Amino acid sequence: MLKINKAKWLELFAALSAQGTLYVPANVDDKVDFTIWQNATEVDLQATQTAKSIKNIFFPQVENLLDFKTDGLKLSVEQRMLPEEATIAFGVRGCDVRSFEVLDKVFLKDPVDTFYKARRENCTIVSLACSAPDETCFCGTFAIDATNPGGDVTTWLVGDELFWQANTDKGSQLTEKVKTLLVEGDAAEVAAQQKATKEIMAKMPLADFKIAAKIPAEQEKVFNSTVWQQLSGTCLSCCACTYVCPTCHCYDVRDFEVDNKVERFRCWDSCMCKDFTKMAAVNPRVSRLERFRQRYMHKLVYFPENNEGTFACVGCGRCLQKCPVNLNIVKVAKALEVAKDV
Amino acid sequence: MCNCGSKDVLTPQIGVVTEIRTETSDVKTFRIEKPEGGMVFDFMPGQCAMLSAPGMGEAIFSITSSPTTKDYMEFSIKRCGEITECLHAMEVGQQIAIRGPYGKSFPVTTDALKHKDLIFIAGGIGLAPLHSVIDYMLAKREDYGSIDVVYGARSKEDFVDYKELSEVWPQEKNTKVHLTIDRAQEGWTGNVGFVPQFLKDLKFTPDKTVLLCGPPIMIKLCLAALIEMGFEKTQVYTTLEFRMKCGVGKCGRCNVGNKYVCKDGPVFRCDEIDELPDEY
Amino acid sequence: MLEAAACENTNHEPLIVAFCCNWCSYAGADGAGTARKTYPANIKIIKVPCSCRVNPLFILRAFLRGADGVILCGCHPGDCHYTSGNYYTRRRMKLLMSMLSFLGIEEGRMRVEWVSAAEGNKFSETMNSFAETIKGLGENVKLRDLRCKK
Amino acid sequence: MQKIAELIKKEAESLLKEKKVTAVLAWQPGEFYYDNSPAYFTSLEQLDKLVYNEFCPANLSKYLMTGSKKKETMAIFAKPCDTYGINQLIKDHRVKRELITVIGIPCSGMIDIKKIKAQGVKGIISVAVEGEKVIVKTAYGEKTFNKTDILLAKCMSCKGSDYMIADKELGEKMEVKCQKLDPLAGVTKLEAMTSKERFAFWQEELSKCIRCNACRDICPACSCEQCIFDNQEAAVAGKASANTAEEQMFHIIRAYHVAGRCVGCGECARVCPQGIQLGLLNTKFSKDISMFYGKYQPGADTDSKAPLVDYKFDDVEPTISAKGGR
Repeated sequence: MLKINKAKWLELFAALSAQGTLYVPANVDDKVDFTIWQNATEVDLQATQTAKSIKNIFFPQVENLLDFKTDGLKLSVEQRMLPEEATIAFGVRGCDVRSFEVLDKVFLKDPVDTFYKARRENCTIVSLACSAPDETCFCGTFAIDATNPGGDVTTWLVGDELFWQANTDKGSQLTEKVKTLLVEGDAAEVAAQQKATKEIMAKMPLADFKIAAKIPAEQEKVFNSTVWQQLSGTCLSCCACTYVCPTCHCYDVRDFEVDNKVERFRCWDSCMCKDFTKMAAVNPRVSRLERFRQRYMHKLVYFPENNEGTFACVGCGRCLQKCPVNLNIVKVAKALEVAKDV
Repeated sequence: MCNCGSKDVLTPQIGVVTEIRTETSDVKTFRIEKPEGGMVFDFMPGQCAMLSAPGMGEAIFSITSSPTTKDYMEFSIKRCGEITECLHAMEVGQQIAIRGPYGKSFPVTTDALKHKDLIFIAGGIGLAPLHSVIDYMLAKREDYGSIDVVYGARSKEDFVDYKELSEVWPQEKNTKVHLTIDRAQEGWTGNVGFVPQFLKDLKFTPDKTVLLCGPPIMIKLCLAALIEMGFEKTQVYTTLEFRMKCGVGKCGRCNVGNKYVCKDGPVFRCDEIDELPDEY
Repeated sequence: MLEAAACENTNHEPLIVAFCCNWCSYAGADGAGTARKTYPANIKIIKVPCSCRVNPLFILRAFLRGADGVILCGCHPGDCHYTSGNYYTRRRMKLLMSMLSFLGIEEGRMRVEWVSAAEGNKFSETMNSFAETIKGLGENVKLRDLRCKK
Repeated sequence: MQKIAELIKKEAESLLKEKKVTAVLAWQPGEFYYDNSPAYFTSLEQLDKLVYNEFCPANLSKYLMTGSKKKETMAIFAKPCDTYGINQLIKDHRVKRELITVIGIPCSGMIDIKKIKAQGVKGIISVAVEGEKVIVKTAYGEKTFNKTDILLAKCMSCKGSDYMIADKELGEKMEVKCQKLDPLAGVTKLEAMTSKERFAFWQEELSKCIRCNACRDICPACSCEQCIFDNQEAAVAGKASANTAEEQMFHIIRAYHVAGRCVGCGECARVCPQGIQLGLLNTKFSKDISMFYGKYQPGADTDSKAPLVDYKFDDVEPTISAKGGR
């Protein structure tokens, strides 16, 4: 197990950013978010997780796909270059590392999305184990070990020492590049921290929160339950929960007309938007209840059915913190569990 | 054409519009070929393709011509919105961006339809997807049993491909065409009335397999009529109309239950549709 | 990055959008024409039934799609063909101009002028002076959709 | 606050039992004492889940719209700052006065959980409020705050404890005890900056926007049936935060649409997931309106004419250089 002292972190970040664009969790106007590292960036490794998820490294909110040029009757299509620049995502927590696997099940399933694939393969993920979980975290529900998050390289922050362990060959290649800065470290300190963190996680309010097996099993009853009326009554149907969620992957493809050419871009979209399923004649999900139900049925029932039981949620708790009226997946799952008609 | 490693799934190819036939006041049929001629891509009957109107966006249309005609593809498009407005403004020789094929086709190669007696029920522009299946079956006529085409439209002028309907298809072996219009019109000797009632008048025996396509309200009423006549839901295939954007089951728009209409449909058997939550 | 783009191409030909109310300013523009009074060609006039038909969204949309200056001309308060149209315009546009300066957009980019049908020369004077101020301010980079006119 | 919660429960029980209203609007508890969510209560057994404590900042007035649309009677427990929103919705014909019963409930200021977390507090297990003391028990130990330093920004510029509309008042009125924050402070600070600094401030502030529409959907003055930003063809329906100019336009137009109707309840700034200081735009408009056209507080009544649908002959001219009208 290698480690590096706090005094040398600046050199480590400089060395890493030489290998590719380095994203670090940094203090950006009283919020912690992933930004590209410059030596003036205030890196913050204490924050339990960032305000917005890190999915926009692989699935950006706006991404130009291709350009159309028309002259007379001729039409030319020019796809944008696939991103080749190497990137390094530093300080990714266990829940966000797992969210990449959920996104892979969507974008890397045949037919493969080449833009996502290019970004995903050019990125080395340096994960950071949790040592101070928050009350809104419930990654345990989805069998995510926050104290050993995986990724290409796993790091643990114990006091002033950052312990470093490469897991994949991509990780060991990166380790080779920064080997000179790393020194041998005692793995026992990491094990001690892991045990302490697990004890704290057991005391969290959501420690024993489980998704009842009957929710995916009895799909018909869950769909027709009267619980949705009570829950979705006060939902604003804004898109805040879907845009901060690391596993939401719906997108819209739109055209933007510039003077002589048309740019086709892809942008995030949300099932909570009123016109998400609007068609010429009818909108199958016109009411707030249907949109609210679709979001949670997709995450708890439909996605697991298509992907061998993997839920489209990683328990990061961002929707618990960001919803304007505090509605979230935990309240939905608990309400469905105790509902009499399910 | 593109200077990148591999083509992304959302990047269209270039096709040329070689012929435009005006079918009715708001339906035109576009013949699209590769710039160097021939079909833009291979497909099976019932599959769809995304046509782009640069600046407006993309929309999915079912391919009207049969895969057996290798040198072109045809689309019958009804003008009913922004993108179809732009497509209708195209001229012959104009290039268009097209990508596909998307969705599952009608099961023409499996014994679900092979050697079976078939009824095609279409309403208005609903003939477009079925047109491809009928032409495919007429090209391989001996693989299939009797074919009855029941086609309803608002008025005589609203029949799509009227020439083929009245002259070509009735001449084929064991093929009958039944046309009906909603309201009586002078100069029209055929049947008058809505399709569901017309079905009952034709007294089809419930041993046939049905392919049904048209506006959602017509599908609902025809299905009820068929069940009254003793048909099982497993004998009726239909297409589900849903908002589709990417065509490859990722963008989440057409997700109903655990199915994606653009990838697992739009062709569904009616009992499969009952398994889905009733959100369509 | 934005500041650099603004000052370096001073020979930039500004695009100005003028919303002219049909009863007074548009007639004023005709009056300027018959009196052989000229005004710069890069002013694009949009005729509107009344100055209060102009929604602030139109003005911001004009800036977004590349206009460098927007001027709204209407009848003198009291002469409005619809009796009270320009009174509402006056309140509406006063707030919009105050908001634009609050957002740090250059003061002179937007202007409101009352031009009656008889004031042909006032119309051309206003347009010439407005074109001058916009030429001085240079290209509108702050309120423009950066994807337009790369 | 606990005393008030009992009064609310009793009142809601009597309202539902006598069938005077079909639904009662109040708050229900969440997982952690501080994440209460607004809820409709339609039956008596749901009422035991009703809660009212120092973490109920949400303005419930906008939910009355669904009731009025379906011609159903509804009761709402409204804090003094929510009553402004109710008046504005009545004036905008979104809520029918005869269909709603407004019950005023006192409020001594709501706590901002973000301010607690900003001081490094994590793993909150329970929160207890005794008078001015707030004891937060966490998995990492205990911390005590006094209430005045962790109040919500909108409570620090509270408009007073009397109700603008109330059929009934529960308990006696309570004052928000803290050093008052002048609501116009942010605006005057910005106005003092140079134009370049202001542009940089807004460009940096608005570039954080992820177009989630939470500010629009919570705002009691934003009550259009079909919002122009939902309209695909309007070409302003930017789902993509394409670049700063588009966000500026979204926020200016939204602030413009509520100018003269924004009651200053501060909900837009509270709910923004990116923490953008949205209230500044609306406060600037209300400051301008009061300066140019006379002091006006939207939501104070339901019959006065809003400033932007009214005029005077001697209104100030938009451009100083132009001659004034008659």
